[in-house]
Amino acid sequence: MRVSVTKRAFYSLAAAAMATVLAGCGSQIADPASAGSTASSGTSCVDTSGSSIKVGFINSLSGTMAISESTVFDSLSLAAEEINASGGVLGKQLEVISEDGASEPTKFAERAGKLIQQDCAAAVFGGWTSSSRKAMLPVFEANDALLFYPVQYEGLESSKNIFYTGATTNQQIIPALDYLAEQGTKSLFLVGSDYVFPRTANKIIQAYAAAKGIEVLGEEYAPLGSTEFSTIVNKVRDSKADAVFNTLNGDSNVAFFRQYRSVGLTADTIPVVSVSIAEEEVPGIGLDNVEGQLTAWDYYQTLDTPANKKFVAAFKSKFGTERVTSDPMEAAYTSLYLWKAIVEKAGSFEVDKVQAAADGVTFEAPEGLVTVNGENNHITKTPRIGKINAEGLIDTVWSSPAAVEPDPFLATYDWAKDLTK
Amino acid sequence: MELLIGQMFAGLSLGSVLLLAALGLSLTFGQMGVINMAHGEFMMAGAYTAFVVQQAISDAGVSLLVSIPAGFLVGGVLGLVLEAVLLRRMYHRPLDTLLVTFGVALILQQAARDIFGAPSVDVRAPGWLQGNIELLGAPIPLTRLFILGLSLLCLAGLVLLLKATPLGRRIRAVVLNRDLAETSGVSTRRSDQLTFFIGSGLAGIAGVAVTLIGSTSPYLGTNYIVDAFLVVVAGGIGQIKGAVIAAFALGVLQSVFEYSTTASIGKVLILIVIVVFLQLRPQGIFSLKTRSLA
Amino acid sequence: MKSLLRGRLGTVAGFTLGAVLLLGVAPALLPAFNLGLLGKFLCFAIVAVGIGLAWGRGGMLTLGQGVFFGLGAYIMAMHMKLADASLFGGSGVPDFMSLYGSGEVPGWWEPFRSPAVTLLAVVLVPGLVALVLGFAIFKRRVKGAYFAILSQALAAAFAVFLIGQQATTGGSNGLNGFRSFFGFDLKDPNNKLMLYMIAAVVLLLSVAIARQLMHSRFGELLVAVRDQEERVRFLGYDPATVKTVIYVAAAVLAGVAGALFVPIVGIISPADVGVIPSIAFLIGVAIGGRGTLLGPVLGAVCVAAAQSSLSSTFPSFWVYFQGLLFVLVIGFMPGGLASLPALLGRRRRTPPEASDPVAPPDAPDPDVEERATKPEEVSR
Amino acid sequence: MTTPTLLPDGEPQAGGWRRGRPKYLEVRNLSVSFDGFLAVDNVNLDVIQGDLRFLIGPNGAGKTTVIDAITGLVPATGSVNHTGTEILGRKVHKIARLGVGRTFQTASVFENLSVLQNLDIAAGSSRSPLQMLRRRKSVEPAVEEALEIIGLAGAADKKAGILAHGQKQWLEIGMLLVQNSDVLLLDEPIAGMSQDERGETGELLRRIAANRITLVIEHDMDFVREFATSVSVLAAGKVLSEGSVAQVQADKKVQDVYLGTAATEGQ
Repeated sequence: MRVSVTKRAFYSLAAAAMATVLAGCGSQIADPASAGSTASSGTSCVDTSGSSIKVGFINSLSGTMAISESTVFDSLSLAAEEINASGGVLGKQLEVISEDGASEPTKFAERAGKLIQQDCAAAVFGGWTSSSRKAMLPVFEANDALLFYPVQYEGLESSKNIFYTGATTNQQIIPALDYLAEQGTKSLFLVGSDYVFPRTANKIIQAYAAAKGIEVLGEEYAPLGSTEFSTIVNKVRDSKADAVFNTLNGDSNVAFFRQYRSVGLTADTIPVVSVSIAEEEVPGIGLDNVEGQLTAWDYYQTLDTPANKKFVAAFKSKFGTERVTSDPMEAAYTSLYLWKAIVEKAGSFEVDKVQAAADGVTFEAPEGLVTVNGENNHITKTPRIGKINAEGLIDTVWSSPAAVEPDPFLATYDWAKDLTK
Repeated sequence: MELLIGQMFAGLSLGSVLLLAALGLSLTFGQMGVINMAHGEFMMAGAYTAFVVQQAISDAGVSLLVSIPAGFLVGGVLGLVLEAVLLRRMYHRPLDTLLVTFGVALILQQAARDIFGAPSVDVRAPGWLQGNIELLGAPIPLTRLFILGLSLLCLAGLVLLLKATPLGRRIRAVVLNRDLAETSGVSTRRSDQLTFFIGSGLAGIAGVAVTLIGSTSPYLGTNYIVDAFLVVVAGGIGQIKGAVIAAFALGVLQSVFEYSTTASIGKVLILIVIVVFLQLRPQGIFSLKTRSLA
Repeated sequence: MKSLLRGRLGTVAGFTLGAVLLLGVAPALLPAFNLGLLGKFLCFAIVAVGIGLAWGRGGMLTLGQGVFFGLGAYIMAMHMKLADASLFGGSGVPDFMSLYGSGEVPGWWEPFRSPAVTLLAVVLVPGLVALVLGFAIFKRRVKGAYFAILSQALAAAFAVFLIGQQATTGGSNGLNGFRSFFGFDLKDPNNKLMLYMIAAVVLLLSVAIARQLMHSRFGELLVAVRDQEERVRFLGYDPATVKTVIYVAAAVLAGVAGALFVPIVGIISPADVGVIPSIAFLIGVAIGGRGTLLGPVLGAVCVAAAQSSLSSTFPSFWVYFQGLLFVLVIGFMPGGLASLPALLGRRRRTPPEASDPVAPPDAPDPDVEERATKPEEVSR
Repeated sequence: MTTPTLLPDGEPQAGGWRRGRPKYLEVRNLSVSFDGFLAVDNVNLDVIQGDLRFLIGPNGAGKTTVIDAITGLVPATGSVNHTGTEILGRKVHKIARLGVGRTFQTASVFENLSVLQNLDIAAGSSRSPLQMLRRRKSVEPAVEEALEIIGLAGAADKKAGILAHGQKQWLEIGMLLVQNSDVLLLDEPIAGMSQDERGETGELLRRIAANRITLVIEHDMDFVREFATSVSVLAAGKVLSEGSVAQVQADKKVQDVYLGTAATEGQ
């Protein structure tokens, strides 16, 4: 067969290209045992020679999560400003490089890679959704870099490259359940957005309920961003549950509470405990619709601690008096200070030294004293149940007597033994 | 029984929201073949209109009643501008209108975020719409009832306009046969503008309505646009009658699916039903004897 | 530019240039991180080649390419997850399954343990899905706006479905955290370079295939079908077959691109396959020039690069910019940038045979043809 | 296949071929209704190979609908038999493959393709997939011949979209030729043509009709008189009269229907 010039040229090109590709091949994994310890690709490129040190902030500044994450970005900025004003970290001013995660896990992974490899940030702060964290985790592990993650999450995770400054399940969900049980709740209805956090949280709740004799009368998920809750609300009403445990995210809460109330359900008939509604979200939902409902967090703007008063005042003076502070914002603010404390204890920005120095480092955070647990890189937190008051702020109605040690894998709870097979 | 009625009503109510969102779309899609992806953002504009009006008039009841015509105007004017600036040059390439209006949708979303902020804003429902009435033990939310009524009112108004006014006759003539109408002296230019104004205005009203049940945020429109298009497609292009049946059928079906499975699976099932339905009737429930698009 | 590259010599020169740039210059100049990004853009470019065929040449506005991209990506991701699980964990069960699911690998995952099955499936599954869908849709003469909306609905359904199946698809997290690719260590920079090279070669290959399709008799027939689908029937062709073929080709390209995306980017999630990313695939194609061979490739790479560099610095500006791109390019310059020389120059010159005719952006008004075939009695 | 000759010897004649077994198109009781309106009402037609039949009638008589029905575009009842094969009820492209070709009132060529590409596509419905995926290396003899016949050999590489109106019509006829149709259904092929072009088209029709089954819809009575070998008159969906031009013109019923309208109008 006659091969045309074009084709012949193309074949030879392709052959050459394949040869290049094969020549470029690196190591194959021959021995799985040693594979895990394969040296990481880039030795750290963090530049500690100058008078400043780079840190990365990664938050969704566009897309559906921008609503929540931009607030975290604000409080991170506040912390950076304060730290710089008081002399920086190890005498170096923080140079913040901010990246937009755009509410997409893939984007988070890509941008985190950029912060580590291209910008050589000493540490990265941010992330919100579980998927954004899960997406970034391998990037930080592969590059042996540090991420400070400031949001309550579903637990069952621990990485030496991630510091979790938000609550894990035993610092938020389990105390909330304890509270409900204490109040005599015998049956629950679970409502959540269809993604990882609610599903995992509900798995834990189911296990807890089974162990404590609480009946779970329903478990419903709405697609993220869904605004149609007629059916779910009808099911809740029909179930006559004692309480609803709400793990809905974002705007769905608005629709849920409006429609919840419109079929005649209120905090008095069937109270709702929410773990994703903070001060920021209340105005959008409409105070009428959520007043008196319960929340579970470790921080509220109304907390009466000196550190919190200072934090709230500083935040309002920087961003405006109409702005409010919330748990993830506080956790983000705390995370930057914790990193500073750890680095100063280690006397170095190097990742392994920071990891080694982390255990036991404390910070007088707005929520109270927090301590880093070096075993799982989580921090101690004080769970608080709140009730949404008439001003749209949240009052603490119950508070854990002491800070709770983080237990991401719920190893200390008998009923949770079967959660991870 | 109680639950059955509750669910039936949930279906009807969802259907009425879909109808409200799809009514204007059906008109613009039917008459001009324009696939207006910014229709959802016109809804959003209507919703923010309700918010702005409520800032000015604190009485939620009065502001709601003012918002409805105001939302219609805002949506309609946005539509007029879009038509005049972009779409009039694109009637001969309907598919491209989809992408152009998608771009417009992006811009409007971002504009809303820059103007009103990313978090959703609160549009209060008036006191007389709080609560519910009981129908055989099932609670029928008043807001839902209001939306159902509003959508039927819009439908009646639109039908009346199309059937009983000279303007409506002109619009229908253009829908049936654009060229013939043009040659017989109907100003298609004028009737295009008017259709677009009315269709987009209906989106504005829909936006005002959904503030009663959901959140008012820059992303409000994205929640409705795909569903609204499915209603139009399943109903048959340019067929108000078809859109009505499709909207309520989809609403009830979705409630049934959602009740018997989960919300996510229900949504997937609905989409599958529509795909299969279009296999059986590629032209939708009703098909118009025009060859303008299909 | 294109007119310079006329004739066979031009083609050879063009391919050589492309190959040198992609395989030689880029790896030599770009730092590892940027090369990885470029690799990702090349994946989008492969999708764009397919869209250029289906949309630019075939007139089918496919708003659902995310489905095929996702199929290819998830198949590859499932294989890599399983391979990692047996290499590192030893248990053979991917980590997230023990976290969120029953801790057992579902049956439909099992075939993808085999590398050979995976490689075949990456091509065949998107192809077969497109074949079935295409036949169903096109045989029933669903086209134009109906097709566009239907394909969009499919993308929406696909994403919702993936999110709902957390225990078996990773839900909204998607699948990530891969450590090896067919036995190659993904941490090794050399292997990353290899992945990039594979993407570049696949892109060159897909451009070659697209070129062959465009210039073949089939390509001419495709244009005929795009412009006057009904007329083609009277010549004895079934347009449904023609459209299905090109739809399948576009789907396969998207699937392969998805399969390459996973090892290069390291993650696939429902956010990469739904309605928005599916539409986003189109913008590069439209900007570059949907009817041309290279336009979609260049457009896709440029838009992705612009997004990557601009969106973080100016997140809100980027959204406006992207919206404006859609409006300006499609509204005012439907031929894309490829039509710019023609628009500016307007020199009278018969287009050389080898150059790609810049197809007009849209099917002409269907009315024209319909009127012709329409019984005069009805229009009365 | 031997060298194709698209043009036969000889002229068409009334009644078609007299020798051998001519091909034929037999239409029986053909009816088409649109929403209850009977556009075509029990039409019977017999056209034999070698006859150049014209189909005339006032506007709205159903002429185009007859062709639409035969080619499968609109659903119809009755029977259409092409030399022993029933074609009614088949799909459009299947009917085309059985050798039934047509043109349209407004020329429908592929405007973005060259004249050559138009003809090449028309000639290729039976190509194998492998042939389809190859590039066109040379011009097929039949295509080359058709280019000559329709007088567009010089314009082979021109985009069909820039052709003059008449040339487009010729291109369509050329496409019919290479398509290898033995039934040619032409819908007003000379509409909008100049006087000279009409003459040329008429000659072309006579040349190609000698061994084909040809049915032409036409309004221009001068043209019909000059070139038809036989005529069928359609009015209100029914066949009114049939025969030579002279016979039909002499028919009282035809005169009544036309009453000096279509018979004199030259459109």
